[in-house]
Amino acid sequence: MTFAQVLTPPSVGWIAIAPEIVLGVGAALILLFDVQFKPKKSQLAFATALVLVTAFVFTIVQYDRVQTFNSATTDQVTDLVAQAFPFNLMIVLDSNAVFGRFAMLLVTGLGLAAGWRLFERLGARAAEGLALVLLSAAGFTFMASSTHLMMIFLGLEVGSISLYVLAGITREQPRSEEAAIKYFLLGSVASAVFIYGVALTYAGSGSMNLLEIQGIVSRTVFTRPAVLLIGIALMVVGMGFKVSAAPFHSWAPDVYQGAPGGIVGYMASAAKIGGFAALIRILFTAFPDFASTWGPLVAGIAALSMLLGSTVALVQDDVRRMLAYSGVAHAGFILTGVVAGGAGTSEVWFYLGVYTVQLVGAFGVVAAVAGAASSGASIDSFRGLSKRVPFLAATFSVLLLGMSGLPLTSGFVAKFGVFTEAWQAGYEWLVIVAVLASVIAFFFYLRVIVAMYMEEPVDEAVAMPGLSVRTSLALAALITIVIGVLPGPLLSLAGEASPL
Amino acid sequence: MTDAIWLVIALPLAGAVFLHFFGRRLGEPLAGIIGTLSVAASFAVGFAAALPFIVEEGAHGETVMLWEWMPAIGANLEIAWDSLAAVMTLIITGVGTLIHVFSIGYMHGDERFARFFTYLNLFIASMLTLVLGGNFAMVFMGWELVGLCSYLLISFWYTKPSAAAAGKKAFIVNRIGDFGFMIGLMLVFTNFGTLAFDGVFERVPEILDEGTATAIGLLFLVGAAGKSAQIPLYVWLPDAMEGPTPVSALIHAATMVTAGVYLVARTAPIFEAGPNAGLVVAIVGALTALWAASIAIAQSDIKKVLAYSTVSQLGYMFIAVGLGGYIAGIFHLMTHAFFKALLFLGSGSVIHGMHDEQDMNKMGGLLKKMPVTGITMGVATLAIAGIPPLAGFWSKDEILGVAFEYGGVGIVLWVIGLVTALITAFYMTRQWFMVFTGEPRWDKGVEPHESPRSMTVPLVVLAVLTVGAGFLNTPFRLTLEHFLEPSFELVKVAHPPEGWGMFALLAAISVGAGFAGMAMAGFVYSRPREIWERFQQGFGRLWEAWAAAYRVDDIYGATLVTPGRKLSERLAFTFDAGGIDGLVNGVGRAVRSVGTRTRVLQTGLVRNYGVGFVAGLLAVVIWLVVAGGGV
Amino acid sequence: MIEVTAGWYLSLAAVLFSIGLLGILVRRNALIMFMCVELMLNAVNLTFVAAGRALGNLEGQVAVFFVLVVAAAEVVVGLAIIVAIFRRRESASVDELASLRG
Amino acid sequence: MGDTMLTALILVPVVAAVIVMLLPANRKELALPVGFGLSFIPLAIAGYLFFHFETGVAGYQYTQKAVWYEAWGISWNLGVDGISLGLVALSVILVPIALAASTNITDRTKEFVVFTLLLEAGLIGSFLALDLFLFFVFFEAVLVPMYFIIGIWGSERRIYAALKFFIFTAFGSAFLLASIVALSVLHNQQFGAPSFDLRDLMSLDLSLSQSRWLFAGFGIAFAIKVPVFPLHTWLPDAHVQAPTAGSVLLAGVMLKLGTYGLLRFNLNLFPQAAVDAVPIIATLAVIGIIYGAIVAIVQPDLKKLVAYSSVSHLGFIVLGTAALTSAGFQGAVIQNVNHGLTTGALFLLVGMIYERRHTKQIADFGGLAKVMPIFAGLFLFTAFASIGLPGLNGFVGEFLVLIGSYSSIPGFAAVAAFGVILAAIYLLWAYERVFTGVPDKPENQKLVDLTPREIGLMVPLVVLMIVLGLYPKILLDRTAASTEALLDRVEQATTYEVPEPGRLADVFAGITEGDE
Repeated sequence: MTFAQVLTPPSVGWIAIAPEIVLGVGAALILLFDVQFKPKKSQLAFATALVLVTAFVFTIVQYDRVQTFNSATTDQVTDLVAQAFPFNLMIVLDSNAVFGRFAMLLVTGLGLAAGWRLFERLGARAAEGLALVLLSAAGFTFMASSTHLMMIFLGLEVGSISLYVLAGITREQPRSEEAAIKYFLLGSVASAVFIYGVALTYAGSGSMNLLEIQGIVSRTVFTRPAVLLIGIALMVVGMGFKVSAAPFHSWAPDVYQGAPGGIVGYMASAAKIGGFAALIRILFTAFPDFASTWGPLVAGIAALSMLLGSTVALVQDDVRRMLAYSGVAHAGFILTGVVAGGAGTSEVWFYLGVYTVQLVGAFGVVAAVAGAASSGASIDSFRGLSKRVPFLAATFSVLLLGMSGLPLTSGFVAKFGVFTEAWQAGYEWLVIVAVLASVIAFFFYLRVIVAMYMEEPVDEAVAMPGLSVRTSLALAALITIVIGVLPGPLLSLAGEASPL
Repeated sequence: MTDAIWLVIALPLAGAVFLHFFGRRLGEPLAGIIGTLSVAASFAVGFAAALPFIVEEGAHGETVMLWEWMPAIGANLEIAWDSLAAVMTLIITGVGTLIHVFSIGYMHGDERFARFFTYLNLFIASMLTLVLGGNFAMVFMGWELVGLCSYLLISFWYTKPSAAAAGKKAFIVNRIGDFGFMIGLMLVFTNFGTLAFDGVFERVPEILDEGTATAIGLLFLVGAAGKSAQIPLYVWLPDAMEGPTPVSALIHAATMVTAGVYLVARTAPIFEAGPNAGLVVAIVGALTALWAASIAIAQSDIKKVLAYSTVSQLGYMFIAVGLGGYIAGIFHLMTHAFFKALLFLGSGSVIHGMHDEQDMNKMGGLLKKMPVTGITMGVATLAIAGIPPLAGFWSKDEILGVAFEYGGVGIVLWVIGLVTALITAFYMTRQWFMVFTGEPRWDKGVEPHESPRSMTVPLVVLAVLTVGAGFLNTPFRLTLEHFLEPSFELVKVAHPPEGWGMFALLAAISVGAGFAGMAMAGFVYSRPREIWERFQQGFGRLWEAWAAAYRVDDIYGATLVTPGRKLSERLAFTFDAGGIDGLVNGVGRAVRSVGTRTRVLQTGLVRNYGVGFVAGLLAVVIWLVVAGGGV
Repeated sequence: MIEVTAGWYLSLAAVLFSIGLLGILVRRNALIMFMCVELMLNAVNLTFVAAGRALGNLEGQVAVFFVLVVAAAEVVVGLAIIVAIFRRRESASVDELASLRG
Repeated sequence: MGDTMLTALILVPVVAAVIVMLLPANRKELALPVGFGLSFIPLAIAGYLFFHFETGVAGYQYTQKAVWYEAWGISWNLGVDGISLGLVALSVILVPIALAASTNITDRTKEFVVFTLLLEAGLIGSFLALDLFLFFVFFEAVLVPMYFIIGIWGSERRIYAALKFFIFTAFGSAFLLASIVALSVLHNQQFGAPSFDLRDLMSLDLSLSQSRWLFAGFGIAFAIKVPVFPLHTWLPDAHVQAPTAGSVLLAGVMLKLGTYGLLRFNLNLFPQAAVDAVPIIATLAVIGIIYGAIVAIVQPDLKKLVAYSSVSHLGFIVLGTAALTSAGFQGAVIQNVNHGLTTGALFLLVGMIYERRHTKQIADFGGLAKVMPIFAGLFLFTAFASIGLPGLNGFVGEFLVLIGSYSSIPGFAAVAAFGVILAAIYLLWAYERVFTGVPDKPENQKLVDLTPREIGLMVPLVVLMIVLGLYPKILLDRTAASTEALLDRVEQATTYEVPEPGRLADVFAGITEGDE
């Protein structure tokens, strides 16, 4: 071959990772831009928005591609596979990945807008913060679109490490520091566990590519699959940690409470999306044949998460902590959908989508009430909010009721979906546990509403938040209701998101 | 005319509605007059509608459908117009009219004058609903509505706590009776699939076995005992005297309390199918008659005497209808309506003249002051004592005759009847003498005076009826008998023994008893007070027991009311609030405590978190390896 | 003499990994805990190479590079956070960081 | 027109709520009148429905079905029949009254009106929904407005009461939800596609144990709503704490969701299980009747007394349901409406006196009849309607229930009839203590009688009580066909046979002749 040939770049489906590229490059540019021109916050905001929008556009392009794949006839398939699985089958361009990106970009946008006050407070470090947010977003969406364990690991680390930093980005806050170190130590352990699981899976199956693994697993009869099983177990644990499922949740409350108010919503949501994306890819794509083995395990984790999350959330006096524990419970609810195996994919994604939006919105309200840079948010600071800032009280109520799974909110449709799947898969007992857990959950969501509407106001003044915050909160609430009333479109969008 | 029969009910009802909204504005006496007219009109219509039965012997009744009510159970608003209904209608509207007139005078000056007539009219309408109803449900409706009216009228002077309590008591005790009645209706429905009379009575023989019939009969008896104040449910009637006297006369003497008798007569076929039920009715009646009479002996409140005497007389009627002497029962019902109404109105006139004094110990020598009242009441006293040829004699005698003819237990009942007759004669005479003769024992400042026309005229009219009504059904000429026969053609009506000799003998005995009682009373109570007081002390504890009505109210209170209250409190405050609700809140607390316990694990120390993490990790690994058959 | 199969290496790796995990549990100094994490990662590497060698494909060896890079990245961030804390508290003991709990 | 009417009936209150919400914040005094005025539109629509409703037709009428989300088989599926018609009418009648009765609500009036209208929409929706998913949505959604109404505008312990109300009901709904999920899954397994359409689900073939479990799941949800002893303890708290309008709608309409659900879903979907469960249901119903009444007797608080009386009265409805006879069903259905009217009226009256005296304690009153004759009269009237005085509405329902249940479950009916006595005791005793005697307390002496507005509130209810008492035909004609159909359903799907007089040939005869 000639030198020229060597220089010609390989023809790979860049489009499959275009959004990640945009996010990553965007992050780098923002840092550069910041150093060079010392831009105003508004300009930074604009730049960030630009990056997100660009990524969003590429995602739409991807969506369009995926449609063509899905509608492909058999004879086309062969040459489409190359596009669908670029980079030598390490990346996949399927509805899962696309849906994951949509969700992640939406959450990122909402989260940044809702917590914008934080970045105003961060001063010189604002750009860093934004860059980190974009990077982590890239990492987690990358997880969602990898079919190779090593790629998943990379995405995981890119995302997680950025989050460690974000957790402690407000240096002056000692609690934020505590949150950071806890998150970091436990997180890195979890990552280590995960990658060890990868290694063992590799050792046990001979490949790190989910599709190949699936092939191998389905072909071979394992006499003593211990290594492989331990591998799966460790990967489940690692992801369970990321999505803060019990008993791997202990970091979540501390981090959610300690991390800066403006960003914690994003942190929580992003980690959940990434974690679940990877989890269902691993379990559904690589190990459908072990479903009967890992199903009960996941069910057990789900039940534990729901019960522990709800009951402990009941006795929290800090709204952020309460939301953290309710997050544990929600991880359980989503896992309820996971036990159903491939069939439950769309319901799981739907749940992820609506829940993360609610979560971001809720933390946005918390930030607006208790401060975007501060740690913690005592429930007392919400007393009589309906009299002080009706808008915040109203949106918060909608979001909380949405999380509680009340009908006419997206939360209900999501819960209903996963319950149906679980029941269909024969996990009736899990559904019973789930509905009871959601009754307990009503308690603490309502407790906040009680404080906001039925108790006398405390005198600490809460400013009506700025436009960006208002829009994102309103949007989150609106989505919650609209999807609740008309779930069809999103459901069918998620419906396509079944993995290959 | 029968098509317009609904007017009989509609007129008084209209009167009630009209007076309810405009009565206040009309004021005295116009409101009263309108009320009276509406009843009088209803009487007229009723009379016109009754003519067919009078002119042609044995004319059959017919049922007039007004509109559907509860078709699912064959219960519609329909009027069964037959001779029995006609008699009842005429009694109710007739006596009702007179009492309305009387009330115009009696209620003079009461601030709720118009309201009083509203209630009276409403009562007439309700009572007519009861007797005209063409199915059990409608009868039950009237049954309850008269209860309502009685409640309203007893507690008419509601600012008097005793009056309010009495009204409530009357309604609740009646409800206890209704409970039985209702279950009776359920039984009827389950057996016949309908509550309409014409769907039930003809088919009694083919459908009801004796046991069921007896059961139904006894359940109806419970209801009847409630309305007609029989043992053990009579306790409300004496208290009902808290109401204005015209009310006592109309509702608690002449009409409403006779509903039970009417019910038994109306449902005669059922009682015929279950004769034992009838017998029980008769026995209850006899016991009540004696029991109440004995209490009446020692009462000093002029109205209480009459109240217990009413209870006792109703007992007579129960004997009659229980033994199948339906016509005799209805006959006595009618005569009693006249003379008892007269007695009550008379007592009302006395009370009115004595400035609301009711204690006979504070009366005496009133004959000169209020001659009309005195004489008319005297007539009534003779009538109730069963002195021929007054109405009371004929009807009471017929009942005793029926009892005698029945034989066996009937003889016992006959004896009881006689004793009761004697006692009745005694206490009524006692009353008359205590009130109208002897030296005045009035409180200072009391200026007895004869009552106004509006009150005395009804007295006179009733006196005339009291004298004459008896001839409606003498052994010589059984007018009422023939008049009523068509209504009872489904059953065999019991009669007094045939033959003049038998009649004369029985009559002689009963009249003898009557005279004996009167003589005794006259002998004692025509003389100065201390004499009869010594006479009364002669009876010692017995007399006290009578005066205290055997303390039945206290017994009920101690055995039913207080324990009931206790139970209710237990359930409400201990069991419900503490037990059940405590349990509910307990569950909530339990869940919380789980939370508080669990949250302790969240120590905030990284290594503890690590331990938890690793523990979970090991658990997961082991589970998977084991479940996956890894080893 | 016994032949050393991949199983030996895997077992050794498992032991190393466990030691690392144990270290996390028993030590209080953030730095040392962090070193334990590194130890775990190296156990992972050992597994990779052993497995790769046994399976006879390169994926395993390649994976090691990725892990190393990631580990390095973690070190950067981790040390930064630990240093920041040390500055404030004059100690790197995580036991003093328990204000967030419950 | 016809097929969109039910949708309109549900959406109009929502739109009305939005309109009220958009009223200028500084003109809060507008909210109530506007809301009141708008609440007449549903009334008009329902009125049209009611009088154009075809009597003697068993099936659902004015049905509308629009796919909501295909893949799940959920649809916007509405229809009204004899069983739901009366309840819809009741809701649209009580809401304007409840609003008009709330002039004393000055704090956040706008929100109050909005919540009330949303509540109306939810209630109507749950009565009209023929799709279980849709039903559950409404069934659960009504909790929120009521929760706020109690929690914000209630009295002292409102928060506790509101939470208790919400959690209690949500607990029941949890099982309902699980059961609905199970049903759709079963339908999916048996027919290859999930469906929530009541009529589809009726064709499911369920094993006995399945139908029993599901029956229990539905049953517990509705039993809590009714409420059936021993799940009733949320009710007194909720009632006592709720504002007048809240109590009226809660007792008047919301509780009926439970009795309605039992009739509509438990019997239709799980006939065999229902038949088997009759002894249990009847026992609980009778306990409720007697227990509620006994407990009501000594309640020191008027509202609590009425609340417990509701427990007793609803027991009759449940008993009628368990009777499985024409008369029983008809009684249950019509009693739903009757209880709504009488109890609603009682709560209105209690509210009126509460506004004047700021106490509901019976002991604080006495001799009110002297100072407030009209009030006393209306109270007594309503009390007798509730006691079940023939000629007023209360009687028709209870009597039909008792007669109807006696032919199938005589023992229970006999005991239940005892409740009639107790009803007289607790209400008349309360009346005696509150109204009779002389008004000795000074604060009672200067009480003013009802205003024209307050009388106006009562008039429609009083009229309805008389009309339904003397001419229940207007309702019975419309219910008969549906109740008969329900009975058919139960008979065909099970071995149960309605006892002889329990099933009436002449029911339809009565109707058809009524139509001429």
